[in-house]
Amino acid sequence: MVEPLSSNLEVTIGSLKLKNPVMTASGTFGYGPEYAEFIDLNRLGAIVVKGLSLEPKEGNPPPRIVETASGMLNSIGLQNIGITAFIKEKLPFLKRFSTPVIVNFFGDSLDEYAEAASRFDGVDGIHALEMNISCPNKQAGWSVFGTDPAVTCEVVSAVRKKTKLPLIVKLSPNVTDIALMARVAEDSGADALSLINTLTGMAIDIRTRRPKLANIRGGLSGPAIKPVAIRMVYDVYKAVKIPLIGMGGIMNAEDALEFMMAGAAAVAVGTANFVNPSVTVEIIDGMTAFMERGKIQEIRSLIGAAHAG
Amino acid sequence: MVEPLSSNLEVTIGSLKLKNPVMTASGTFGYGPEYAEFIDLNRLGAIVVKGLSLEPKEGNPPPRIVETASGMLNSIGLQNIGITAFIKEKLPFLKRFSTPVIVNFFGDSLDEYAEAASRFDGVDGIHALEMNISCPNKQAGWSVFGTDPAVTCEVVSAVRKKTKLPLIVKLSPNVTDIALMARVAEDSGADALSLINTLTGMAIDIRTRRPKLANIRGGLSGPAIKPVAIRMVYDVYKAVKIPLIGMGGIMNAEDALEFMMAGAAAVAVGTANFVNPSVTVEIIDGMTAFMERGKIQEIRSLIGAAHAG
Amino acid sequence: MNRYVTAEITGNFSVGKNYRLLSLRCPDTGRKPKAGQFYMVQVRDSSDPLLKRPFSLFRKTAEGIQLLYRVQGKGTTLLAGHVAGDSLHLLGPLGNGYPVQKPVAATASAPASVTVAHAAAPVIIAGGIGIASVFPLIEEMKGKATVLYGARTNDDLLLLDELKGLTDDFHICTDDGSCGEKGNVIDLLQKILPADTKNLPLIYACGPKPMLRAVSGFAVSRNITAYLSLEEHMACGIGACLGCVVKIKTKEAKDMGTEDVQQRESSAKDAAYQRICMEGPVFKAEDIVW
Amino acid sequence: MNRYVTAEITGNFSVGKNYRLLSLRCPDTGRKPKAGQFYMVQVRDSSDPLLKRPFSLFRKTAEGIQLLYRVQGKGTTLLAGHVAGDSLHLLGPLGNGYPVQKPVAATASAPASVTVAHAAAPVIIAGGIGIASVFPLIEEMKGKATVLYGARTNDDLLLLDELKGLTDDFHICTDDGSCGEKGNVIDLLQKILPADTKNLPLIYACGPKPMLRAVSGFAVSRNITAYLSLEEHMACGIGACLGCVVKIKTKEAKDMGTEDVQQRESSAKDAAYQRICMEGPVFKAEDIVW
Ligand SMILES: Cc1cc2nc3c(=O)[nH]c(=O)nc-3n(C[C@H](O)[C@H](O)[C@H](O)COP(=O)(O)OP(=O)(O)OC[C@H]3O[C@@H](n4cnc5c(N)ncnc54)[C@H](O)[C@@H]3O)c2cc1C
Ligand SMILES: Cc1cc2nc3c(=O)[nH]c(=O)nc-3n(C[C@H](O)[C@H](O)[C@H](O)COP(=O)(O)OP(=O)(O)OC[C@H]3O[C@@H](n4cnc5c(N)ncnc54)[C@H](O)[C@@H]3O)c2cc1C
Ligand SMILES: Cc1cc2nc3c(=O)[nH]c(=O)nc-3n(C[C@H](O)[C@H](O)[C@H](O)COP(=O)(O)O)c2cc1C
Ligand SMILES: Cc1cc2nc3c(=O)[nH]c(=O)nc-3n(C[C@H](O)[C@H](O)[C@H](O)COP(=O)(O)O)c2cc1C
Ligand code: FES
Ligand code: FES
Repeated sequence: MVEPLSSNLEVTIGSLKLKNPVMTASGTFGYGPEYAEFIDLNRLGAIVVKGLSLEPKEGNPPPRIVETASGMLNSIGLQNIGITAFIKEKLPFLKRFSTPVIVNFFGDSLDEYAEAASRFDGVDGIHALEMNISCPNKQAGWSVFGTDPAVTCEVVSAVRKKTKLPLIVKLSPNVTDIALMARVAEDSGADALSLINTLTGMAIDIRTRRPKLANIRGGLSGPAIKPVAIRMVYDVYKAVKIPLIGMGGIMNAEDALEFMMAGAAAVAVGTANFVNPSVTVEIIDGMTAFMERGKIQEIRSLIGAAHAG
Repeated sequence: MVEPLSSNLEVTIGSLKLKNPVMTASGTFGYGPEYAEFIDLNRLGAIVVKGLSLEPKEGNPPPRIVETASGMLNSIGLQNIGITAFIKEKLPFLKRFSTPVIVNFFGDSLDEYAEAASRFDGVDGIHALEMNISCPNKQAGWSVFGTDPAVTCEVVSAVRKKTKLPLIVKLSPNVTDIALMARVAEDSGADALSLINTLTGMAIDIRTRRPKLANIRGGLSGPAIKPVAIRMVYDVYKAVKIPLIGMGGIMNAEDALEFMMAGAAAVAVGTANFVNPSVTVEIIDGMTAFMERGKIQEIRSLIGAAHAG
Repeated sequence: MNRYVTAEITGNFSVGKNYRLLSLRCPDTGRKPKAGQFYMVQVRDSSDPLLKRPFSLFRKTAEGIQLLYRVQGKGTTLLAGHVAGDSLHLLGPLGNGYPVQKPVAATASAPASVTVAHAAAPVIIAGGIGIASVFPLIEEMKGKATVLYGARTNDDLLLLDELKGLTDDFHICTDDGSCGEKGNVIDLLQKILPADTKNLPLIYACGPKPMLRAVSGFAVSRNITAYLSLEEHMACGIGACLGCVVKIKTKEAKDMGTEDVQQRESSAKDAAYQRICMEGPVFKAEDIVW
Repeated sequence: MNRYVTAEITGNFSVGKNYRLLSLRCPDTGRKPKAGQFYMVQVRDSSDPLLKRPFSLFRKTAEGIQLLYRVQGKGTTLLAGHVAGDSLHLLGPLGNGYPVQKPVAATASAPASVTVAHAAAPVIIAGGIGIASVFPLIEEMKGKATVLYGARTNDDLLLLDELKGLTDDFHICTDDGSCGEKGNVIDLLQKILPADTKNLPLIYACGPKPMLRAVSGFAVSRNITAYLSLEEHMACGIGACLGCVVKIKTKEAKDMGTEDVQQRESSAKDAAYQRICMEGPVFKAEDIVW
């Protein structure tokens, strides 16, 4: 009798090997230590940290959070401690773990993007970059990086020149044609794509008649947006050859597997961390259980499975 | 002492006077009779019927419905009995009520749109047209009517020439810049705008590894999409002068009022009818109660209230 | 009074490993529910789950109705958590029930030699939780029906004692042979209605789609009228959303005869979508396009 | 053991028109909750409502904790529906409690002529449901505190008998005068701490924002150290989402003194957002930028 092979959860994102497909979504996992009490960070496929910029950003005034039906709006406004402080104060902690660290970053201009990207190259303990071109929280003129194909091409190409690290481009879902934006990012040098970032939304308090968020609009995340995210991953999988990291409303292993079947090589868990701080490892365990029940040996075999037939 | 004025729920959509702002959303209220058992149709602000085309359409194969977190996906595929049958078989019933009837329609081509629009002019009992340029359910090439500004301009202009009825253009939310699409529709002759139609979404059954809808993608509706809808109404209110009909996830009077404060002159209730067949009148009653509590005399005064200050 | 009511739960008991019987006290809407009709049940007052769940009338009681359900997914799991005293929104009865022809005793036209006990008595077939739908029909037949009841395993056969009391001609099968015959209801059907049966019965069936399809194949090939209760995902239950359709042959297509239809390209004229919640849930087997 | 646990409800009783006391049996996480800390409570195992709700530690019990809450919106209404035996997910204790300085008797530096009963005893101020947060602090002070408790109406004043037993110096006011003085806690504060008070107490306060702001104004103008417990919408409760911020003066700004800061344009360096769930919820009044 042959020993049953244990289920293999390994996946690759370009040159990056992950022990399992479960990553954290930028902005929902702090810089890592916040969750160390609740899970063994070594178990994660990768840790993606809060979006960083050249200089620290103070972010938007509160209220920054509004709950909506099966979702939440946030307008954090990209508050972060800046790249220098991150490397000095936060990275040493993360280096203690075997889990790859992916740095999410953004800029206010083309130059800032390029400059920010160049800061990570050669820094020990940083395994890949995730470039956020899609944050809907910044004021006018900003979100154009992720919604105008020409600008996306320009900024991704500029960043590509500045880094040898695997470059993941995180797409905005607030576009007419996500497949087009994906192709543009691929052609401009992206090694992988993350999708989706939050949908732009808003809520009004009918008693005060004012927007509930101080910043008026915010980004919608959570289970509410999962159907949109699944559709986009499915459409983009058909359109590009590079691997996809799927996210948007993942709450459990079933949701994560749905993203993989839609075409994601890995997944990121965001809002769910707020609901259950140990959800990431529960998802990994749930994936293993699913594979054992279904006698699936390689989780890789599920990537894009919904496209077959 | 002055008699307290009773609260006035009247609103106008162009030349159309409505006794209250609560309409039904196309495709969620059948052709009207389906709900006559549950509510007094005379109480509605307007009835918007299921989308009609020149010829009857058989629609998509089942499954056509999937529930999602606080929402649902549908891929009905615009099944309808056709304009001729509607006028002959369904309109006589609707004419018995004092409630204005708004006909939602669509075409597969520019000519079909124009031809369809011309069929309603002069038909007694039809008070306005709602032109659906946004249905995401049809296969390739179709949704371009609602997502490409140039095509939108062309098709709305063509329809405008063919009808003297108030023309409401129903926008697709699956676009990068909803304010731009709204301005295009306004400039092309729309008297009012409806927003939003469903967000394109998808769900996969992880056991069968197949999309849950036979048609793969479907339209997401229900409370899940409300934040996106509110944001779009808010943005479009700033961009155009014509009145807006707001919809997307309205479940109760509070939701309806939120849309009005965002900028909607009237609202349409869709998916909620499935959950509670008498929800429309409950919303109207809830609005009255809100006005009485807040001593608001004219509901009109709330339109766009969230933009003040 | 309209059919959208608030009902009070008077019982919600386990009747098997994953099955429960929900008893509801309902206000009188002036409608008598019929076997084969169904209700849309709001499992929780929340936007998640959003939609009501459809369940067949299992039994009409003095105070209201009973529903028999399988705990399967999100909604039914929540439903299982309700206790007596809780209330829920209920829409129904909906759809058309089974068209009932009272069974007649064997007449001259049915020779005494036929092998089936009640020659012209209808055959009622239940697959799994389909028993919920046909149960009131079995009751109505007052013993004058042949009942075939198939399920995956012994654990999925419900209310056997009660059913045995309702009909003399009761046949059971399970996929794994853990109770009754090992096999499916089609095997049973073939056994009780051998090819030379003269006095053919009506068939009523409710169960999973593959079973219904097989029953349909059997009935059509033997020229037996079979009424099948179908399922599809539903949003409204009242004909408004067009979500719950099944393709049904049009009158014209039916008039043409099967062979003519098969010879030419199928066109929209041959069949059209009908709503399971309005025109169904019970359809004639020969009309269904699978 | 980490602070994310499943707790069993052992009681969930009404303690006023819209107020309830929730008793929870919690597994021991090895942490002793302190007055001013809080918990994130999952009100329902569902995606709607999605987020946990923050509630202050009201009381540490032998088996776990008690939370005192106001039924206000969707989440608290659902919470009110839970019964003993139900379980829920709980994250906590979170945040930093009130920094406690044990009250000392009046010393030489505080002349005997001061008008307040316990000169250096802290003043603890609760506005409305803010009582939940300061209650364990009042208990801790073992009678050595002046307690001011203001609310909208009589109906919003909770647990008065118990409170009276916990402190000798207890002052009540309501907006409508339906109980205690008519007015707000600032009026009370001014009364018990007239301008010539020498031995100034510490102030601890929890309540609605306008009240805290007024307390802050009072404290800063009088050079009194006040610890205020703030609220903001929270998603995570553990410092990860950056949702729950308040602007706090930076160390540099504080070193500069108030006047210097006011003279120049405020810059990012003068103040920075801090997380109420991590750096708070209790902040020094003088540090808060309103
Ligand atoms: C006319 C009719 C009568 C029915 N009668 C009974 C009955 O008497 N007893 C019983 O146990 N079941 C019956 N069903 C099936 C029952 O509706 C489903 O088992 C139930 O909806 C599952 O809900 P869930 O939330 O537990 O499952 P989930 O899988 O979580 O449900 C997700 C969605 O799919 C829908 N769905 C899932 N399975 C079905 C199904 N088989 N048919 C239709 N929609 C489905 C749900 O309504 C929901 O919208 C009937 C279905 C129909 C259409
Ligand atoms: C540190 C802290 C301690 C608290 N302690 C208590 C307490 O001991 N007793 C008590 O009754 N209340 C307390 N509150 C307030 C309590 O969290 C809210 O009343 C509660 O979240 C309302 O939830 P809801 O679903 O009923 O209201 P909804 O208005 O339906 O809630 C919608 C959303 O807004 C959030 N929200 C609403 N009001 C508040 C608020 N005042 N503060 C923060 N978030 C809010 C909810 O958490 C939810 O995410 C505390 C708040 C904080 C931040
Ligand atoms: C509070 C919050 C902060 C976020 N911050 C960032 C960010 O800094 N950079 C980024 O690329 N995405 C950010 N996101 C988006 C998430 O990474 C993720 O794309 C999105 O939330 C969808 O996933 P979810 O539904 O699982 O949360 C943030 C999301 C939330 C909820
Ligand atoms: C089952 C279903 C069918 C629909 N059919 C149409 C249609 O024929 N024409 C149209 O313009 N919109 C159609 N819609 C979109 C709705 O009118 C509405 O814009 C959308 O559902 C958002 O509102 P809601 O969240 O309240 O449902 C349909 C929606 C649903 C759920
Ligand atoms: S469920 Fe809506 S038409 Fe049948
Ligand atoms: S609630 Fe998330 S940082 Fe405070």
